[in-house]
Amino acid sequence: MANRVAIVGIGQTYHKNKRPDVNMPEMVNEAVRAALVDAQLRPKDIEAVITGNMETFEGVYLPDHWMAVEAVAFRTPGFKVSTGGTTGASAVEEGFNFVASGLCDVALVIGFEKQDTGDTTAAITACSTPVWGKGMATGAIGEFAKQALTYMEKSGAKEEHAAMVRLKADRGACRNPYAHLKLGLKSVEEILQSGYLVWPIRLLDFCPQSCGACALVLASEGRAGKITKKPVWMADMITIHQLPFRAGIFGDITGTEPYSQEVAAEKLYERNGITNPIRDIDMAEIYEPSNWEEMSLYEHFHFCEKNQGWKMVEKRMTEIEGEFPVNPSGGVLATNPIGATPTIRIAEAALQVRGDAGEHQVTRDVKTAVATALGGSNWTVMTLLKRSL
Amino acid sequence: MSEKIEQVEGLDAFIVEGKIDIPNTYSAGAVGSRFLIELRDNKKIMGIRCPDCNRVYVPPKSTCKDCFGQLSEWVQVSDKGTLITYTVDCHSNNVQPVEPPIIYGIIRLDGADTGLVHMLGEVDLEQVKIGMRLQAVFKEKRVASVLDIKYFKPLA
Amino acid sequence: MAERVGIVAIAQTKYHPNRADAFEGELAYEVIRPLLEETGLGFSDEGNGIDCAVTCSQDFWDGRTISNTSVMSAVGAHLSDEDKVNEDGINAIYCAMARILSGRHDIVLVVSHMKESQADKSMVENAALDPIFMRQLGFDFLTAAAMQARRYMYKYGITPEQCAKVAVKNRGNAKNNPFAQEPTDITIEDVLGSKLLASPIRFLDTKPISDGACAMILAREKKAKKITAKPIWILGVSNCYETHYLGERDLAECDALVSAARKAYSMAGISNPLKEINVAEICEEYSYQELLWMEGLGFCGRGEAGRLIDSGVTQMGGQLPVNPSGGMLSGNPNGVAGMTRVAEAVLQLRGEAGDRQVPGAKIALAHGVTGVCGQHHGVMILGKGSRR
Amino acid sequence: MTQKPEYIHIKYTKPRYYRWSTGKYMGKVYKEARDNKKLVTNRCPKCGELLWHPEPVCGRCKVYAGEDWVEMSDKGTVLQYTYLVVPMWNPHMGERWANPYPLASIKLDNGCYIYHFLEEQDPEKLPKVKRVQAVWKEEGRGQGLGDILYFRAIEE
Repeated sequence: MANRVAIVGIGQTYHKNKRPDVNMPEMVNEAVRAALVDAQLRPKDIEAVITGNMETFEGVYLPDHWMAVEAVAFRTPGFKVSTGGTTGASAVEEGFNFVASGLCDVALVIGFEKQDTGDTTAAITACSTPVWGKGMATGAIGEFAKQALTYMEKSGAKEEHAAMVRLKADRGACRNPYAHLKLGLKSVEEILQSGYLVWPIRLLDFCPQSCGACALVLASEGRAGKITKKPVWMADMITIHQLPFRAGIFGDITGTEPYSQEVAAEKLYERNGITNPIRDIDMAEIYEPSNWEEMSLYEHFHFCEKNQGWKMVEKRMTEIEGEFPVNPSGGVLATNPIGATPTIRIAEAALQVRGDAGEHQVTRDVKTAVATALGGSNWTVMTLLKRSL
Repeated sequence: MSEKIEQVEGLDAFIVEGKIDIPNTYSAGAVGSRFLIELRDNKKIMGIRCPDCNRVYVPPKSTCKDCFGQLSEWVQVSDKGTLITYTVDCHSNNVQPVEPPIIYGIIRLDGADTGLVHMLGEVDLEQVKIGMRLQAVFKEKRVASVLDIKYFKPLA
Repeated sequence: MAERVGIVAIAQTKYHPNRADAFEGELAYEVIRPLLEETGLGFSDEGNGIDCAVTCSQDFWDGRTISNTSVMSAVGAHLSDEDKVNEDGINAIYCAMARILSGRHDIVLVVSHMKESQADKSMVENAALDPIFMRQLGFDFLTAAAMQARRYMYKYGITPEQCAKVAVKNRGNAKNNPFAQEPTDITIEDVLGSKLLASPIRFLDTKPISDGACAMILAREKKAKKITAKPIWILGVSNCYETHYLGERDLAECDALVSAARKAYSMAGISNPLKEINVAEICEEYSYQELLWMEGLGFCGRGEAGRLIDSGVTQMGGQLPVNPSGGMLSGNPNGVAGMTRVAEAVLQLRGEAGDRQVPGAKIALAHGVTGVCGQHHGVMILGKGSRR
Repeated sequence: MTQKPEYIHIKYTKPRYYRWSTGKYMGKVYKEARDNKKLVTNRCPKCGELLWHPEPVCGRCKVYAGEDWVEMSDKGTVLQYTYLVVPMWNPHMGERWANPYPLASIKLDNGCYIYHFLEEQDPEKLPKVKRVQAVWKEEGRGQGLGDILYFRAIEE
């Protein structure tokens, strides 16, 4: 049967709004070096490099080629994947497959995005083909706005709850040395005073545009034990896509279609004997592009019942000290280098499993963690990590 | 709007003409910036040396391709060099900085171990040969770009 | 490898200069539908159908961010799994193979599609060049290839006639391939007399703009044998990156290809490729590339590919026919071309290559290339029958 | 006093041009809209649902959908809408652009969901817009869905 796979090296850059001091390959190199140092490996130990990036965001065709040397890909097998928002997790999944298959023993996976290069929102808007109608897309923000409206109407959540999610994210970010936005927010009121981007999404409701990279070293069972004393085992990964049949690109606002998150979570839990997610899993790093989305994602991932997501927030269950911490890193609301964002979710969940998250290490002992990614027309990638298999 | 939509002759299919127009601004980074600033301010071509393999990179880079070391040792290289390969580019495209034909070449500057891709000028097409000696010609008005070198001309 | 991975069905479109009549999803389904009909497979993760898809397309060429959204329905991705690989299509097959060997998938659909006619080739290629030191110079892959051709010909004494022979051979071979875009009878004189684009590369040394798609189904050994009586096995595979900056490379060499080939050969147990391989399908976007890549693949020594083509070894009927399909020069889109090479190799091994059949072919090589001056190479060795 | 380092940025502003094709299925939509002011799409033979956008395969049933063309109603019900407050860069136009007309998800009367614009621009009145009908362009059709200017509130 297939090899078991562990995360044995974790590296990320400090995430920032602008990085004029480095070009794109140099930025990626920072994360790669950090991951190699963490794993105590040399470049020549890497047998395959899988990169993930949305090339239209920076206007670089084949960016993995530009950074071949900096990404340790020079003279090494590998390729680039891109699946929209989920890209950084798709890259990890292919790295996982490469090691699990025995095609290699040590793989490096890299997610990156340098958003100071261009208008990413515009690049996202270019997902819609002019063939289907020009100007009929508002980019991701418009879609999330529709989601937020629907969620408010259905669940009874109020703008205050969205603000509480933002406050939680900021608390985490301020304790995470790598996080981008550290606003030092004090109160819900402060957030409710920020202006609207697209009604009802406020400036502070949405994720920032960040520059950053995240790299993971994955190793087979045979090698992992030799590389590190604290391997984080990749118990499982799953990808579920969804087609926008109905009325919302990020999930169906008519409530008649299953969500990709539900399908992914149910399959992942079933395959891994998880019957009560918030008991069987110790924490989660989820891809929440807006604070509104975070509350409905709790429901889709079955962390709570339908329309109860905002109550988890109200009860402070998902705070760092809470019984089921979600995004102690500050999450996507604080840091969003798109191609790296899902990779960071997995990296941060792995740090929690290792107990190496430092200031933002959660109170609960983390033996099992889940990381999620969101992209495309509501595509979901989930990763289940464990301290021991 | 520049967009034009027309039906394909004989088919129930249409062509939608359009564009993707997103301006991009690339950071040259600390290493790239230093190289470009030296071109602009001092008409100097700078390389970076790997202390492990001794290779001098022009254009400079921050990571050695063989040693993976982080590079920081700057050296000035000559503005004269040798042509490694070239092409007389006759086809035109939307992004060329000057009208074709353009002679592109890879030039290894004296003191450098890698080649710089650039253009050749003040030269007859028949005269261009691999191994010929060339010298950089700088533009009068320089803006910190690789195009601050106007082209390389034959060394008299 | 505990278990082998088999290719159980392939399909390709006829390659065409402008497929305005087909949206990306329509083009992809044109090759997916016959696969479903041939194998009787549907989409299912219950162990009896296609359980995931790997697609291959390029946002830059498609002019659409997340270009795979165009083919989601066609590849059965709803509430299922899909990933998109951004190199030549041969790497999507590599990716699909890893998915099967990982034990996490059984039957994988792989599809690559591209309509070069929709984009401005030079602008797309120029955007792949490092924006700080190369992109502003305004050149494209053709210009870069011309500099590589010049260096290669200079270093090893390869002649323009020898390069032209590649174009003559491949476009002639294409006459036997019903899927080829431009089968033509041309002579060496025609090539050398055609319009100079970027010296030494002339119009007939290049491939035409091309639209098309290619798809295949991969399955683990046990399932493959049930699906078809003629599974073709992936015996060896690898790929490799070269450094990006042209001035850091010796353009007369192709070290990344040497490395990819060495790994693929070692996996397949091949020590003398010229002898042991019966047919090779190589991605030659420009005529000189077939010669240079043959050296990288170890079919001859460095600088000897000119003599190899002069000797007729690589013609139909020769010891190792190269590109019986007509190759990329006869018209395949970027990104699809490497997958087309694998599809052609499969047809050869199944004995279904029609007029372009190499009699008795047992071991085939397929090659795909991505990037400027061959920056990324993929090599795959395929075989039929028992394990080597 | 240490000087702040100067970093160089390199700008690219040229758009990339495309000639997108509608293909056969969307081409049919363009043709019917232009010639007959009609919205059409195809129907899945298995689940019987109308597909939108039309395509050769039903994404849900994962089977060949064929060409069972059906005329769709141009009346529908607004399900959800949103509008841009801040103009955002539109990559297909190459400028900042805030659509004056709110974008809505509209359920057409025979089951399809489409995105289009609403005529009503007043945020106060928008929540009351429920039943809507397409307003077709009189001149210059041949722009696909752009042949519908927007959806107008109707009383029934």
